[in-house]
Amino acid sequence: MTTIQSPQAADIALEEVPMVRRFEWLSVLGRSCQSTRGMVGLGLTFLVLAVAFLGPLFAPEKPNKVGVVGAFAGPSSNAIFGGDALGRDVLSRVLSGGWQIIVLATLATALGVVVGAIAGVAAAYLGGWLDNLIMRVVDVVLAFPQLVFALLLISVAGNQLWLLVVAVGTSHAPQVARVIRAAALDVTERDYVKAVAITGVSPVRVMLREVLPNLTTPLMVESGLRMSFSIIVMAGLAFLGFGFQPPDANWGYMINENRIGAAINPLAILVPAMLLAIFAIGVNTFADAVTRSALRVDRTVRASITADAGSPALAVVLPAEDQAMPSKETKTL
Amino acid sequence: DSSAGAGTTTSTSSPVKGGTLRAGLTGGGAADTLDAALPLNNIDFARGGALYNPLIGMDNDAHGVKALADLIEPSKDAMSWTIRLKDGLTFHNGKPVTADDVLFTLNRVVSNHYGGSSALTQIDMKNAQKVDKLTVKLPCFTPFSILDQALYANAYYLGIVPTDYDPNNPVGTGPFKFESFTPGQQSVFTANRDYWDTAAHVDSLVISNYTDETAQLNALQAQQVDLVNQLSAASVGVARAAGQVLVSKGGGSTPIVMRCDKPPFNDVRVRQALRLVVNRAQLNSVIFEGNATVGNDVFGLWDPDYDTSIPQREQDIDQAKSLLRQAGQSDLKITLVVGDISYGAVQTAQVFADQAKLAGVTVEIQKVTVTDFFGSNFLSWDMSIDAWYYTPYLAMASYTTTPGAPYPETHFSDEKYNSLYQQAIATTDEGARRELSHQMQLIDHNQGGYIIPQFAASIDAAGKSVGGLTASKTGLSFGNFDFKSLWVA
Amino acid sequence: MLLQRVPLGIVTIWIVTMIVFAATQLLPGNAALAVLGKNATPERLAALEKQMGLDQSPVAQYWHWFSGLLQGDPGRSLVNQQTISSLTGPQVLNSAALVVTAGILGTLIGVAVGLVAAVLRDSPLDHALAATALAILSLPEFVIAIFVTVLFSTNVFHWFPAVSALPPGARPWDHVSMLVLPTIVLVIVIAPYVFRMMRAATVEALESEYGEMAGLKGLTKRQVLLRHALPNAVAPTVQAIGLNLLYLAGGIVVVESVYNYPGVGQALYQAILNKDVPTIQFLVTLLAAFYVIVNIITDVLALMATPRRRLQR
Amino acid sequence: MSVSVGTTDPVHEQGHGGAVETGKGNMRVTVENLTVRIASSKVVIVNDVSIEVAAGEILGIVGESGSGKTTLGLAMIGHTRRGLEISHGAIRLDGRDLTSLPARKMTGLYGSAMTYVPQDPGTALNPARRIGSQLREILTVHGVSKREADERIREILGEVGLDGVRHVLSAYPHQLSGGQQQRVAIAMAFACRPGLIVMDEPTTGLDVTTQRTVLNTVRSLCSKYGVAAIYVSHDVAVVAELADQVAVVYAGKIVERGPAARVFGSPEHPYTRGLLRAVPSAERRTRLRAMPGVRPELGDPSPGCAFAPRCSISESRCHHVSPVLVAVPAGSDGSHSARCLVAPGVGTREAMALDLRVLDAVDDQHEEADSTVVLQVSNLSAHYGTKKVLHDINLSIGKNECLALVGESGSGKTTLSRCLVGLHRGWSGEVRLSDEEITPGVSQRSRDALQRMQYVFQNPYASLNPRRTVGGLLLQPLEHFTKLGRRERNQRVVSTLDAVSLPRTYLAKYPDELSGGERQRVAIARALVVQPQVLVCDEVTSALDVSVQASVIEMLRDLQLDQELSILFITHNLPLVRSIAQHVAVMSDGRIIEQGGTDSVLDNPQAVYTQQLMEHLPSFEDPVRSVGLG
Ligand SMILES: Nc1ncnc2c1ncn2[C@@H]1O[C@H](COP(=O)(O)OP(=O)(O)OP(=O)(O)O)[C@@H](O)[C@H]1O
Ligand SMILES: Nc1ncnc2c1ncn2[C@@H]1O[C@H](COP(=O)(O)OP(=O)(O)OP(=O)(O)O)[C@@H](O)[C@H]1O
Ligand SMILES: [Mg+2]
Ligand SMILES: [Mg+2]
Repeated sequence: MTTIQSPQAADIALEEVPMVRRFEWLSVLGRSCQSTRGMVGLGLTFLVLAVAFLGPLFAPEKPNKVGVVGAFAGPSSNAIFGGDALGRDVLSRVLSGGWQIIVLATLATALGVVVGAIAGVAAAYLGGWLDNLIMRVVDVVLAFPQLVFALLLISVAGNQLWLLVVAVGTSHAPQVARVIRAAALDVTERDYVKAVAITGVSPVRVMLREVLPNLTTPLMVESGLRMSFSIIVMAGLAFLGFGFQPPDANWGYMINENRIGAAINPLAILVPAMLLAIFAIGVNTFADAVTRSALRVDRTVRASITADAGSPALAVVLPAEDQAMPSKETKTL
Repeated sequence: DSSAGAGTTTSTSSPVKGGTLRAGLTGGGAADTLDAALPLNNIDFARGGALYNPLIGMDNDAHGVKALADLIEPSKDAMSWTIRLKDGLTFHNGKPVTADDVLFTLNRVVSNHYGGSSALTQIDMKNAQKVDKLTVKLPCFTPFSILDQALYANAYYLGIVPTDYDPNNPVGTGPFKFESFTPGQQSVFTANRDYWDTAAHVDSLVISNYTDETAQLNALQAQQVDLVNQLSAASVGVARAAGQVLVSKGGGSTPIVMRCDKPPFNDVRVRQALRLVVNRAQLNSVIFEGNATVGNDVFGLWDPDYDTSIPQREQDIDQAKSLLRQAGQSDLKITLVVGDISYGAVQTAQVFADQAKLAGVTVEIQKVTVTDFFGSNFLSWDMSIDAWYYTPYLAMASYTTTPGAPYPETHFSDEKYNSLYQQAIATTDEGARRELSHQMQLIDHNQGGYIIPQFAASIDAAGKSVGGLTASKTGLSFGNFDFKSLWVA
Repeated sequence: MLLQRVPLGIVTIWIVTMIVFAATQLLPGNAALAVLGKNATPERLAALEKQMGLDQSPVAQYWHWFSGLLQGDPGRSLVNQQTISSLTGPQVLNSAALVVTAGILGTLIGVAVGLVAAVLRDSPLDHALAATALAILSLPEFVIAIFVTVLFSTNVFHWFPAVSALPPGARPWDHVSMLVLPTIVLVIVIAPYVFRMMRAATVEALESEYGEMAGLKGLTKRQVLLRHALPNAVAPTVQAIGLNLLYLAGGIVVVESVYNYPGVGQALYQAILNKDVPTIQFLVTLLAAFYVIVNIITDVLALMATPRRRLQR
Repeated sequence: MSVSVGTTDPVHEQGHGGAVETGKGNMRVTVENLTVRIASSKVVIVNDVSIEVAAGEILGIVGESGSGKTTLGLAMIGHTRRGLEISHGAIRLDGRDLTSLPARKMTGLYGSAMTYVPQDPGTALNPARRIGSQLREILTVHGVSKREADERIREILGEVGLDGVRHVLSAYPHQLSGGQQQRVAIAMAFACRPGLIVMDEPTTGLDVTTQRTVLNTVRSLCSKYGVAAIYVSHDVAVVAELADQVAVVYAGKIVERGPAARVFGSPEHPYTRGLLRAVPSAERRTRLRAMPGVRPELGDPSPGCAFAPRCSISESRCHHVSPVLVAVPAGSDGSHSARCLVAPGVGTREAMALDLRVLDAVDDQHEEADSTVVLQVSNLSAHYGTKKVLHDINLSIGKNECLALVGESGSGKTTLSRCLVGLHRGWSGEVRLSDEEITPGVSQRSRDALQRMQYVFQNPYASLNPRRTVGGLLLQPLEHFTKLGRRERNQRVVSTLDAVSLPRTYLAKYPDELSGGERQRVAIARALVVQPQVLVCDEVTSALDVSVQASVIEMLRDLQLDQELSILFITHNLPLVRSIAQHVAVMSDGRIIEQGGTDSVLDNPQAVYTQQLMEHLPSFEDPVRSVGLG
C-alpha cells in the first residue's frame, strides 16, 4: 500500500470485493505456525495428541491385561516401559491412557473458560450491581482452594467422570472471570466499543461482537494455563483417590497407582507424567504463539509484547481486581 | 505364650533390652480409638494388642490360646460356659483383675452393641453370674458350643477392662501402658514391667499413622521407623533392600461377595460360573507374588475342621460359559464395588475383572472411599469385595451366613445349611461337629455367595536392627502385633 | 478501600459458611453411619445421631454451629468426639509454618531469578528458565514430590527424612529437617509463578519509556533496575505472591498427604474421607478466611505500591 | 559544578562555563554519515545523515510521522531504542566520538553532558516515584550534593514556570497535567546544564498559551547556557518560530536543510513545499493541499528518490537515480541544501509556480448557507458527579454548516460532544435534532435520532474495532439502522468508501493495515454510511500529521458540500477553524464566551481570551503561499 489507488482504478464488480475475511483465523493459525514458538508448541501438542488418540491402535497388549510381566518389572524387550503394580504392560497403558484425561481436561477447561469469560465480560461491560454480584460470587468460589473445591463437590455429588469435569471446570471459572473482567474493562473503555454502543446496539450484541473478539489474547493464554491446571487438579484428585476409577488406564491415575514403584520402575510414572507435562507445555507455547500472531494492534504495542516473553503472564497471574470501573456513561448505556 | 509360630521366622540375634520401637502403620485416621471395645482398623488392633488382653486369643498358628483365662469350658449341653481368670493378674493401675471386670467388659460390649457383641449373640448376658472372685458363668439362649472360637476370633474387640474403665485414660492388662495418643497421628506406650507374661524387651513403643505405603517405605528407607505393615508384593524388593521382610501366610481374605437374593446372583449357576472364571494362581502371583494360599471359596483356612478334601476349584472358562448360557446370562455385565479397605481388595477387583473378560463377563469396577464402602450400603452391595481377618469356620458362619448373623452380606439362606449349623453349635462332641462343619463347607463351596480366591499373605517389613520377628498365620502383622517380643539392636 | 474490603470479606466468609454447611448436609450417607463403619447397628446409630444433633432441622443445626463458631467454638469432631479447636490447633500451626517458610523462600527465589532473567532477557539462560518454569507449572505437585523424595531422601542422597510425620505436640521448628522436603516441593511449585511475574513486570519496567529515560539520565543499569524497575514490579509481584499463598492453601492438601505432614491439608482430606462434617465446615471456613485476609492484604499492598491508583488526581 | 565525571572532562568545563569554545568548526555536535537500522532485519531507519549544531543554536528536525525523527534525535546522543543499532557513522560531542565510547562512559555523559526530553513525558516519568526524587536523581547520580541539587531544582522550576505550582515536587506524575509533565521533563533536561539537549515534540498536546511559555523557556535557556539543542517536531509553525537551523527528514534521509528562514522562506525540495502547503493558515481561508500517497514502507527497496512516487514534478530519472544533497541555489555556500534532482535545477521555478497557482481561497459561496437549523442546543449544563463543567450552553448548527468549537484544554469541548452523542448522561437542558428532542441516554433515543447524528472519535487508532475488516465496520451500522437488502447494503458501503476516497480493495483490510489518515477516513465513512444529518467531530485530526490532516479536512469539506452535512467541529487548532468552519464558538471554563462567523471572530476577537489565543499563535506565515498569492 504505497499509494492510494483511485476509486476508478478499483472499479471491480461488487460481488468480487470481499467485505470480511472469512477464514482469517486460519491465517492467524498459519502465521503462528510459521514462528519457531508456534511450531514447537504445535509439534509438542500434536505429538502428545497422536500418542493419546492413535496410541490405543498400537498398544501391543490390552491395557488391563494383568501379569504380562512381573510387578514393576523393569524395561525389557517385550515391555519397553516395564510393568506396573499388577504386571500390566506400561507401554500399552500409556498408549491407551491418554485420550480420556485429555478429553476430560479439555472439557473442563472449555467449561471453565466459557463460563468464566461470559461472567467476566458481563461484569465488565454491564457494570453496576451485576458486576458486584458476579464478583462476589467469584470471591466466594475462589475462597475455596481449587483442589478443595473439586474434592468437596465430588464427595458431595459422587465420583463420576462428568462430575469431575463439572467440578474442575467450575473451579476454573472464577479465576477466568477475574482475568477476563480485567481485560474486558480495558476493552469496554475503548472508543470502538463506545462507537457501536452509542448507536443503540443491544448490550449483548456489543459484548459478543465488539468486546469478546478483542479478548482473544487473554482467552488464549487463560485456556492454555487452565488446561495445565485441569490436568494438575485431575491428577491431584486421582492421587487423593477421587475421580478416575481403576482399572482405567489413565495417565493421571497411572502416576498415582504406580508411585509405590517409583524406585523400582520409575518409567511407570515418568512416562505418563512427562506426556502430561509435554502436553501442557505444548498447549501453552502454542497459545502463546497464536496470541502473538493474532495481535492486530499497532506496531508499538506489538513490539512491546513481543519483546517480553512473559507478558501474557501478567494478565493471567494478576487478579487485577482493579478498582477502575467503567465510567458511569458506559454502565448506563 | 505366643512363640509357637509356624510361619517364616527371621534370623535373630539374642534379645536386647531397652530402646524404643517405632511402628508406622497404615489404615488409621481421625477415627482412631484406644477404646478396648471399639477398634475399627488394623492400627487400632495394634494399639489394642499393646494395651489389652482378651480372655482367649490366637497363637501364631491361628489356634486358640488362653490369655487372661485359665479355664474356658462349656457345659455338657452347651447351654452355658464357665470362665475362670488366671490368678494374680493386675491392671496397669495395680488393681487386680476380677470376675466383675470380666462381666463389666462383656456387658459393656453387648449393651452398646459394640463390635465384639457378634461373638456373644447367643449369650444371655442378663443372667450371667459371678461364681467367685475369678470365675463367671455365662448362660446361652440356645446351645452354643463354639463360644471359645467366637471369642478368640473376636479377641481384638474383647480386651478385658476394669469396671472403672475410662477410654480417655485407658487401663488394661497388656504388655504396654498408655502414654499419649493423638488420633490419626501417633500414640506412645511404655513397657508394662509387671506384665503377667514375658515382659516387653523395649522400653517404649511408638505407633504412628501413615497415609500410604509409599510414605511407609520412604520412612523405612530413611530409617524413620522400625516396623511397617501391610505392604504390597511389589514393595518387597524395596523393603528388603532397606531391612527385613516378614511374610505371614495369613488366614484372612478379601472375598468377592455376591448377593444371593438378587439377580443375577440369585441364580446359583451364575455364582458358580463366576467362581470358575477365577484364575487363582494368577491372582496369587500378581497380587501376592505367590505368597498367599489359594482359596477354595470356603472360610477358615487354619481351622482344624477346615475340609482339605474338597477338590480345589480351578479356572474353567468353558464350564463357566456354559453355566452362564444355561442361566441366560451369556453377556453378563456386573458392577463390583470396592474400597481401599485392605491390601488386595482393589487389586483383586482389577485382576478379577480382567479374568472375567475371558468368559464374556464385563465387570465394571466402582471404587468408593472406605467410608462410603462401610456406609449405608454396606451389607447390601450387589457385588463387592470385603475383607476378613482369619476366623474359624463356624464362628465365621455365625457372623455371616447363618440366621441372625450380624454381617449377612451374601444374604445366603439355605435350610439344610442352617440346620447343620444349629446341630454343630449344639454339640460339644468335636468329632460330630467336624462332620457337620464339613457338610456346611461343601454347601458353601458349591452354592455360597463368597468367592474366596486366596487367603492373603501379609507382608511386613522391619529395619535391619529389629529382632524377634515372627510370622503369624492370623495374618495380623508382626506375629499378631506381638510388640513385646520384638527388640531393637 | 479497607473500609469497603473488610465488610465485603466478612460477607464472603459468611456466605462460604452457609454454602459449606449446605453442601455438607448433602454429603451422601449418614454421617453417623459413616463414623461407625462396619460396627454400625441401628441402636448405635440412633444414639450417635442424637448425640451429634443430626435429628434437628438443618436451620437449627446451622444456627447452632454458626453461633458456636462466632464464640470461638467450632464444635466437636464427629469421628472422635474431641473438640475441633484442640484437634486442629496444632495442625493449623504446622501448616502455617510450612506455608510461611515455603512462601518466603519461594518468593525470594522467584524474585531473584526473575530479576536475573529480566536483566539477561532473551539470553539462552532466560529461555532455559522460562521453559523450566513452564514445565514445572505443568507437573502435578505429587510428581515433583516423588522425584524430590527419590533424589534427596530415599535413593540418591539420604539427606532428609522422607516422611514428615511430626510427633504430636512437637512444633515444626523442633524438627526442621522434617520441613525440608515438603518445603522444597512447595518452593519448586510456587517459585515459577513469582519468577514469571517478576520477570514480566521488570522487563516491562525496563523496556518502558521511563526505564529508557532513566538510562538517559545517566543511571547505571543497576540503578535503573533498583530505582525504577523494582518499584513498579512490586505491585504485580505482591499480587502474584498473594495468589501463591492462596494456591498453597490448596496445594498443601497433596503435599502434606505425600509427606504425612500433620497439617490442615491432611486434616481436611481426612475429614472429607471420614465425612467429619463439623471438621470440614470449620477447616473450609478457615481456608476461606485465609483467602479473604490474604486477598485484602495483597490488594492493599499492591494499592500502596501503585501511586496512580492510590492517589486520585 | 562538581560532577562525577571529573572536572578534567572538557565537556563539562565547557558545559559549565557556558563558554562556546568548540574544537572543529566551532560545532558542539557533529554527526557524520549516521545510519541507524533495525538490528535483526537490517532495515535502515535513519540513512546516512550528516548534521552539525553549534552551541546556543537550535536545530529543528521536521518530517511526517514515521520519517525517523525520534530515531535520529536519539542517535545524536548515541542512543538507540531496543532492537535498533547504529550501524555506521560518527557522532562527536565537543570533539569526542560517542560511538567509540564504552557504555560506562556514556552513562556518565547522559544526564550531565547531554539530555533528552521525551516525546511523551506522561510515559517517560516513572509512575511509582515522586517528581522531586526523579528530578533530584538526575543531579545526584552525577555527584551533585543534595543541598546543591535542591537549590538547582528550585531555580530550574522557576525557569520552566512551575514554581507557582504547589507540591510539584511531592506529586506523582499522574497528578500533574500534561503541560506540567512536559515542563518537568524540560526542567530535568536542563537541570545539569548539559551541552547538548534533544527535545522530541515537547509541546504536542499543549494549548497555545502554554506552548508559548515553554518555547520561550527553551529559547532563553539555550542561549543562556550555550546549549546545542535539537528540536524534533512535525509542527512546522513551531519549528519555524524556534529553530535557527532546520533539517527536513523524509524516509530516514535529510531531504533539505539550512537556516530556518531559508528553508521555510524558499523551500527547494518538493517534499518541504508539500509540507508547508498542507499547513493551514491562521490568516486566510484556504484550501489545504495534502501530498498524495503515503510514505514508503520501511525498507522499501525501490531505487531512486524515495519521494518520487508522490512527487508532482518527478521525472523518469527520479525513479532510478538517488539524489544527493546539493547546495541551493546551485553554487551557493552550501548553508542551504536539498536532495532533489529536479527542484534545485533550471526550470523548477516554473514547475513551482504551476504548482502554486492551484492555491486559492475557498469559495465562500455557502457562507450564506441554508438557514434551517438542524441541531439546536439550549441551556445545556453538564456535570461529572457534583462537578459542573458546562454552564448554559446555547448553540445552533444550520443545514450544510460547519460550526467550530474552540477553547483551551479542559474547557469542556469534549464534554459537550459526549453529551450530544449520548456518551455522557449527566446533563440537563434542551437539545433538538431537527424537530426531535434528544434525551441524555442512548437507550431512550429513537433509532432515527441515533442515525441522524453520528460521532467521529479523536483517535483513529482506537476507534476502529481491530477485529473487523473495513467492510465489516461499515456494514455494522447499516445492519443496525437500515433494513436494506444485501445488494443495496453493499452498494451503500462501496459508494461511501468512494466518497472518502478509499479504494474498494480496502474493504477486506483490517485497521492495523491502514495508516492513521486512512483509519480516520474509515471512521468518518462509518459515520457517513447511514447518511446522517449531523457529524460531530472531536479533534479528528489532532493525532495526524499536517499532510494527512489536510487530506482529511478537505474530504470533510467536500462531504459537507456534496452531502448536505452539518458538522460540529471541535478543535484547538485555530488555523484549521479558519479553513473549514463557517461559524465558530469559543469556549472557556465551560461557557461559550464568543460566537459568530469565523472571519469576524478570528479577525476581530472581542473576548479577552480569544484575543490571547490569537496572539499566542506561533507566527508562521507560509512564504510559499504568500508568493503564490502575491
Ligand atoms: N525499535 C524499533 N524497532 C523496529 N522499528 C522501529 C523501532 N523504532 C522505530 N521503528 C520504525 O522506525 C520508523 C521511524 O520511527 P520514529 O519513531 O523515529 O519516527 P518519528 O519520525 O519520530 O515518528 P513520529 O512523528 O510518529 O514520532 C518507524 O517506521 C518505526 O516504525
Ligand atoms: N470523566 C470525567 N470525570 C470527571 N471530570 C471530568 C471527566 N472528563 C472530563 N472531566 C473534567 O471536565 C472538564 C472538561 O473536560 P473536557 O474533556 O470536556 O475538556 P476539553 O475542552 O475537551 O479539553 P481538551 O482540549 O484537553 O480535550 C475538565 O475540567 C476535566 O477535568
Ligand atoms: Mg517520534
Ligand atoms: Mg477534548
